[in-house]
Amino acid sequence: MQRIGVFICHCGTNIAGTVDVKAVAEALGHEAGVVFSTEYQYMCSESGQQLMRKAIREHKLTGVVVCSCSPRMHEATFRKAASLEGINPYMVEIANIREHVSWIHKDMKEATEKAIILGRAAIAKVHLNQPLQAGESPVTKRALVIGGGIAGIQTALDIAEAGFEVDIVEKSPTIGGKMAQLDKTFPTLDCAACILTPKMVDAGQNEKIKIFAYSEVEAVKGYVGNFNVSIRRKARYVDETKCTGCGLCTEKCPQKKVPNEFNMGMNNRHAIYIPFAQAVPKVATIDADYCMMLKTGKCGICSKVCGAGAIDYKQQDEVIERQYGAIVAATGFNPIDAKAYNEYGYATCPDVVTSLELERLMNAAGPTNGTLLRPSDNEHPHTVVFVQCVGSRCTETDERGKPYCSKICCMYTAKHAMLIREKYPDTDVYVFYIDVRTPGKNFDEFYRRAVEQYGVHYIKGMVGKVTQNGKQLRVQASDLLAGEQLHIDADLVVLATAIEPDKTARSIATMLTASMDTNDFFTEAHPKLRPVESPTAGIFLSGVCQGPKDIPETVSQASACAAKVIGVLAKDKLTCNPCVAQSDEMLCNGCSSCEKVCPYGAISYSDKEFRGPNRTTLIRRVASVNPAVCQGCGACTVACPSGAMDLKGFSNKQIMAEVDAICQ
Amino acid sequence: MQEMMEKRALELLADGTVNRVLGWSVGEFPYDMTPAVFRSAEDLKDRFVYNDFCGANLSKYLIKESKGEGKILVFLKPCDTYSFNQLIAEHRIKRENVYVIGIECYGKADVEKLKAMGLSGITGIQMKNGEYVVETVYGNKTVKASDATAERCLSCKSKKHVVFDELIGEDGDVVEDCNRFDMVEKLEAMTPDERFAFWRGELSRCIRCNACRNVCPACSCEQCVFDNPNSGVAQKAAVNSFEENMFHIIRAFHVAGRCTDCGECSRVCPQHIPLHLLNRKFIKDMNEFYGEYQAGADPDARPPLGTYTKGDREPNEGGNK
Amino acid sequence: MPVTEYKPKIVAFCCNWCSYAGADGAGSARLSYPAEVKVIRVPCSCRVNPMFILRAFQRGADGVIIAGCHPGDCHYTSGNYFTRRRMTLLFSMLDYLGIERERTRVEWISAAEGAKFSKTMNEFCATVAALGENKRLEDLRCKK
Amino acid sequence: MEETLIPYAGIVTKITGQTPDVKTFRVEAPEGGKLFEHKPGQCAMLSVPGVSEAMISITSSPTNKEYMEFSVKKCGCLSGWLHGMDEGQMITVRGPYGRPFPVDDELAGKNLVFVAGGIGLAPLRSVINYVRDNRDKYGRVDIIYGSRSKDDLVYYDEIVSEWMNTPDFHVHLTIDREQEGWDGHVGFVPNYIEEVGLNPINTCALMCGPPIMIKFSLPNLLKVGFDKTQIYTTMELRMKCGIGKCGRCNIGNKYVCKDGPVFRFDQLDELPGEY
Amino acid sequence: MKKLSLAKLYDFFAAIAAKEALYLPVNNEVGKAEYKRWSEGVELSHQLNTLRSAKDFFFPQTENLMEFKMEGKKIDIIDTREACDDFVIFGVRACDAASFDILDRVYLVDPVDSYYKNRREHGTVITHACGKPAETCFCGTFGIDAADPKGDITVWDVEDGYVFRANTEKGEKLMAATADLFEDTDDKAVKAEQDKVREILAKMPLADLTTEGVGAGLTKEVFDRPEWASLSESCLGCGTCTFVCPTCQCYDIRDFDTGHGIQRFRCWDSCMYSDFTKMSAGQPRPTQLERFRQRFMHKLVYFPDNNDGVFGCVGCGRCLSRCPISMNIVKVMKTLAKGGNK
Repeated sequence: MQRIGVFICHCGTNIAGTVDVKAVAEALGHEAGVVFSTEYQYMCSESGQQLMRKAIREHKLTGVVVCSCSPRMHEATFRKAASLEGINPYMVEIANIREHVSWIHKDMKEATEKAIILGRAAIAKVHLNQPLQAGESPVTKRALVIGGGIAGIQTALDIAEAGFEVDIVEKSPTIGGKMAQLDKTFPTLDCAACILTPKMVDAGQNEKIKIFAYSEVEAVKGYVGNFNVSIRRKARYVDETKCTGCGLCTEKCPQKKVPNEFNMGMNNRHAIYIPFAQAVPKVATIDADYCMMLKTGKCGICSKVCGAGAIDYKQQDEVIERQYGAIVAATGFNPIDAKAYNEYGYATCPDVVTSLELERLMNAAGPTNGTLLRPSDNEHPHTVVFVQCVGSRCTETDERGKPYCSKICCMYTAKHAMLIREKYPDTDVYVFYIDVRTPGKNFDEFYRRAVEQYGVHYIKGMVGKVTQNGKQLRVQASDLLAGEQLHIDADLVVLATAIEPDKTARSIATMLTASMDTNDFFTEAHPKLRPVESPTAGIFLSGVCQGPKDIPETVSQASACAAKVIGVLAKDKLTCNPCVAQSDEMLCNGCSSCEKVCPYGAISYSDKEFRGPNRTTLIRRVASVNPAVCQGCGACTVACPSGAMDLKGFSNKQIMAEVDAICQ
Repeated sequence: MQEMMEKRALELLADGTVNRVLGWSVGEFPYDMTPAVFRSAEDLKDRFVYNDFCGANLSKYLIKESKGEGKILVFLKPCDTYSFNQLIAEHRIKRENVYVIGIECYGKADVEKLKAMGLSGITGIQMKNGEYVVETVYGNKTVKASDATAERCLSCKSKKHVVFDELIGEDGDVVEDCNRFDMVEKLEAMTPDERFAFWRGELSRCIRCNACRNVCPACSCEQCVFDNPNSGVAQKAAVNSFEENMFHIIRAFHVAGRCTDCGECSRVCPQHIPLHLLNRKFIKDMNEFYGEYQAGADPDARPPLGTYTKGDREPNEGGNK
Repeated sequence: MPVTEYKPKIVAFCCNWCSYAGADGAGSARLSYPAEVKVIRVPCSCRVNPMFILRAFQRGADGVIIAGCHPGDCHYTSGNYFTRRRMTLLFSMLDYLGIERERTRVEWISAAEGAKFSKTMNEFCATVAALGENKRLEDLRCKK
Repeated sequence: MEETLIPYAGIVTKITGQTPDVKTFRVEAPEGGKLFEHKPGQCAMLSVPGVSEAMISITSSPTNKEYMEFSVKKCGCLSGWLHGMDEGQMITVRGPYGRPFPVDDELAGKNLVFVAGGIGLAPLRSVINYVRDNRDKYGRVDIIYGSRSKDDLVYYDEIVSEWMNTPDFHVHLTIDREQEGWDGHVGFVPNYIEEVGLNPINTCALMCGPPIMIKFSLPNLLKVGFDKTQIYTTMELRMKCGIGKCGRCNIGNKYVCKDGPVFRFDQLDELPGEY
Repeated sequence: MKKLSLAKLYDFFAAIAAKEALYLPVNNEVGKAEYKRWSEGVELSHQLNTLRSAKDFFFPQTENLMEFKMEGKKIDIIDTREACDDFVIFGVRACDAASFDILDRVYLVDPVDSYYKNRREHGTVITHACGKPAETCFCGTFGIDAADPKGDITVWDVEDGYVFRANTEKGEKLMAATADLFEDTDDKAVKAEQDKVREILAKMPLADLTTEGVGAGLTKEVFDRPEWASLSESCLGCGTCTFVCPTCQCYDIRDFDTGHGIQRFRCWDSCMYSDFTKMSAGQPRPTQLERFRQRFMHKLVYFPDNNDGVFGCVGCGRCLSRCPISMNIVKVMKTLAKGGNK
């Protein structure tokens, strides 16, 4: 029989405001096995913990129940405090009377009653708790970063800086990501390439960093400290080790009509190509969809001109397996497809462009070599209209758009408007907005500069329709402040399209068993306190894959993420979750039902000898669980008909005891 | 049939292929045959019997018997072979220690049906030409054999032997239109109140003798959760309606995807509760929701509860009326 | 005897990673739902044994709801897929036995869906309240 | 209407740790005094409702008028619970059950040899203290008691301070293996029987201990001249009702709870070997 | 002896039911007879016997013994026994009637089981002589006369009605209370009916079953018979035989936590169950052989040993028709009788 101590936390008035904590302490004090029951202002505070520790000592407690906030908040805190007094940490249970009681219910009587019942359930569970010992597993001292944008690069550099190996897997031929496509960055207006490419070079040259560009993660097995990842290295048809990046092949290639994705399809490239001059690795790639040699077997010019002999038309995809201790998702984002927005004429009017396309139109390395020319006739536009929130901040019923704010659009539009006005003062720039959101260092100043110094016309209101009107675009809009309808004849319309997680993120999340929200952004372990970790141990989040953010935020999150990764890799051994499945060999039938539902392959079978009746020996096939591999989901426990398979910490009897206490 | 089986058993015993034979031994009456292990030719000649009343599914005995010394010969009817195969799939039977002779079956007889016709004091049953001449102390009566066919055999799902080392008689086919879900459908078509009344009536008769469980080839646990004092759900008697429900629902759930629909549970129930209707409901649901699956048909097949698809139906969708 | 308003007892099994966090989210956002709902934390919805559900009914629950991650989002990859199959079959069986199917429910509630948690619990409580006391799976011994 | 299945509630007024896994529980009626009278060797069904019931021998002597005592080894469900509880806790007790040692009949006037191993001393202690309180009715008393180690000897303090100081009481203690701080005899009980020099004439032997000890002690008692009609032991089987009705604890036609637990070895010989 | 005309049977039922609960065999939803409480419109089953025996009336499958309220360290014991109302069972056959004597030998010997005694005292048993015995009947083996059953009142079917005979004070009281329904009669019709039935019984396949090889004083001989191994080999270890048996009386005592107290109840148990004698320390009957042997040793040797030679079986034949694998006491007795080396 346990000697249980019960501690009720006021959480200031968070709990005590709605729950009669004294009554709860009093009621739970009468429960069987409870030898001490009290309440306190803040249990999680140092003095609260001391109070608990003193009670453990004085009352020789064997189990502890804390009625407080969610176990997701402070379970670890209280477990640690209890273990300092020699109680096994798994003898501590939390009754969540804040999130599940005081914050939900207003009636004090009702809330108090519920708090008592939840306390009883926790007590009932503690009665059946067993001390659990965490096992240990070794750590592979290498990290994997999925995605080679600025987030991935920064994370990789920081991890490498700490002395650990890092692999970057990037699905396109070069690292660099979206930032490489940008022209200038807000609010400083420095050139994106100037600040990014040195980092790319650093990553490429760092001995600790291995870049698998033009590669994709295909399968992930294992668990924190011991991931085993299959990486598909897509065939480039160019030997990376031989190619010098001289670019001769790309000049000689006769197939010149391939839309250039780096320039958002606004100009063409060759079938063999290097995405941009500063690509890392600076290696050519043959686009198999367009290469005549690969398609028809006739051509082979690139091979002839390559002095290094790097061209290999017979190259095949290669799947390699690498081991990692931690994995970082840095899968980034894409602008949504604006084609769905018929009213803005994106699909039909060539002079309606997205913001990212505009970046390329203004970039010196872009299709127009940095001169702002409109796509339809390469004329200089005199009236430019920006439309904000295209696909952002939509209502739930809007299937085309996203419910969230894409966060970066207000600022980059201000940047675009300012740059246009600066370079082409004869151009009229209009920005249609719902709100202008400029929180951030020097952001509002930047925006005000656009309005006040550069004379950008900010109009609060939505654009209703954009139609082709001869050579011009007719923009119908409303001015909400003036309360009137506007018609603007524009030469160029720029849509600030929402950004969304990269399409590959979902399949990667599934492989990583990391959870995602409904918008396909990765879920963080805690929105405030653990923003760079996924709830899945050993999986970390870097950059926009977790939520919209700008470059400085991305970089700081990337570094934070690296710090967390380093925290894992710095350990020689990781303690495993002791709440794992366990098979009672005396009850096991060896039927393999459990094995079929185990997502980790943690269950194996062996023939074992047992004592039979009358001094006979029986050989039976029985299951056993590898505690380092088991993650403790409990799927097996329900598949097992005999009840041989049970889950430590969440045993059948414990859960039923909770059920009993709750339904009492 | 009996002669052929006995002859073959004697041969296999004589040539050392097997050292035991699992079959049926004679009873007190013409209809009460007991499963038995025969260890000698004399014993076989003395007690071995096979007739229309040998309905017991012998496969479950092989869990224990296949772990004994030497090989055992077993006679399995088509439906029994499914149970056997399922036990193979669950690693419960050592296949190499069993010699399976599949025996043809056109349905077994149920003496309860004869008794329900008012026949009592039965002293002999002569079987010929599809008829039973039932001799009783109250006089003789001729009954069409088909009128005495066991209920479960009237909706036989398969006359095919899914596993055997040799066959005596013909191998049949899976019966496509066996109508075995007719009663389930009838129940599904009822209102919830009617269904509740039906099942309450049936299950309230349960005396928790555990015959259904102990005879069931799928209920082969080392120790049943309901017998395990540490499981927290151990029960002994059918104390009240909840426990009757609990036992039968959980039992059906535990055998879901493993039950081959052999019908032994309903055959042995001393209270005549149609327990197979619970198992058949699960079978029918799984077939409808997750594609046709016959437990025991293929020991390598993935059972419906051991797999999933991303587009599976949602639990709240409902199925019955 | 004073007449008390009938309040159904609801047991909610919530997976640790999504739905329990969702319930916490409902709390943080002060999105109320009836106090009759009591949450039991399980690592994954697939930990919920049909025996727990029946046990709850035996002990006096009027409704049992299981909440887990959205299919595809399971922290353990596949747990909720198994939950979905198991509960589909179990609920269908309960219905087959004439036990009100509305007393049992499975919902997929992510960590971000505090609002959905609250809404679901409000709806479920209302549904169960409309059904009244659980009579068909009751154990008279457990009634006071 | 009387009903033997309905227990009394008693208060555990004192808990004494005998060995690392044996505790002795003193039970008194809520109003003080004993719950019921008993004879040496009889048992009672102890229970904590909701936990389980278990048949435990009453280790205190009937001559103790204030309370009853039960010594319980921690092994199962109920014993685990009892070991974890505090003084002042109520438990339920029903009994007394079974036939006692024939202290006033066959044993009266005899020399007595007690052979015990481990917790097996508990039922014999009732007799031993009964004999001490009726010292003139019995002759010489030899107590051969052994355990795994010194720490596993139950009632050690009582043995040393009381029993060893009782006239014509000869206590022979032994432990299985050498141990620091033990200068007494080392060896197994069955072998010790041969060594202590027992006189079987006009003597009865009362034996209780683990089955393996009984198994090897019996031939040795016979070897030193005892007859099976002089040797008594107590049996333990699974019991539920305690009154020979629930059908569990029979050996042949005898119910251990009603016809036992005390059996003479010649009686046991009549029974089938199913225990 | 008194006669009740065919037409007045239900008047008789009504007269009894007006005062106390009347139970009689009724065909249930699957056409099998079981005891049910009579009320207007309920029809008496004409089947030979009920699926379950009549022992439930005195020894129900489950019954609450007492309750405990636990609070802190305190335990309150609540005696939940209630005064039992008078009741009548009609239609008990000779075998089941004899089983009550066997149960009495267990439950009414010191210390008396008050739960059982209470019901026994308040129950009046009206037996119904068998008219059409079945092949599974062997009550004669144990000296029971199916044509002359015991009980407080015995009833025979005769051509144009029923003949009643009160055997006990209780029976007479009951008949006196309904005297106006009866007319006087002699025993001629009954004798004829008895002769007819006895003649049929003599022709039954089990008519010559004897207790040779079993009985009091044979413990050692029978216990060590090698045939137990093959007899028990196919036993499934279910409790069907024990639960349909009118004389099986083993029980278990269990506690149930209701959430607001502990209910201690008694329920039928079966010596055939593997956990029947299991202890944490060991298992005296480790295999089905020992458990199977126990059941039949108890009925055929131990019980006669302790009860002046009376066997613990009444030959009702229920286990013969209900055993899933058709192993039964008759097969056991015949095997033991064969080649028994006494």
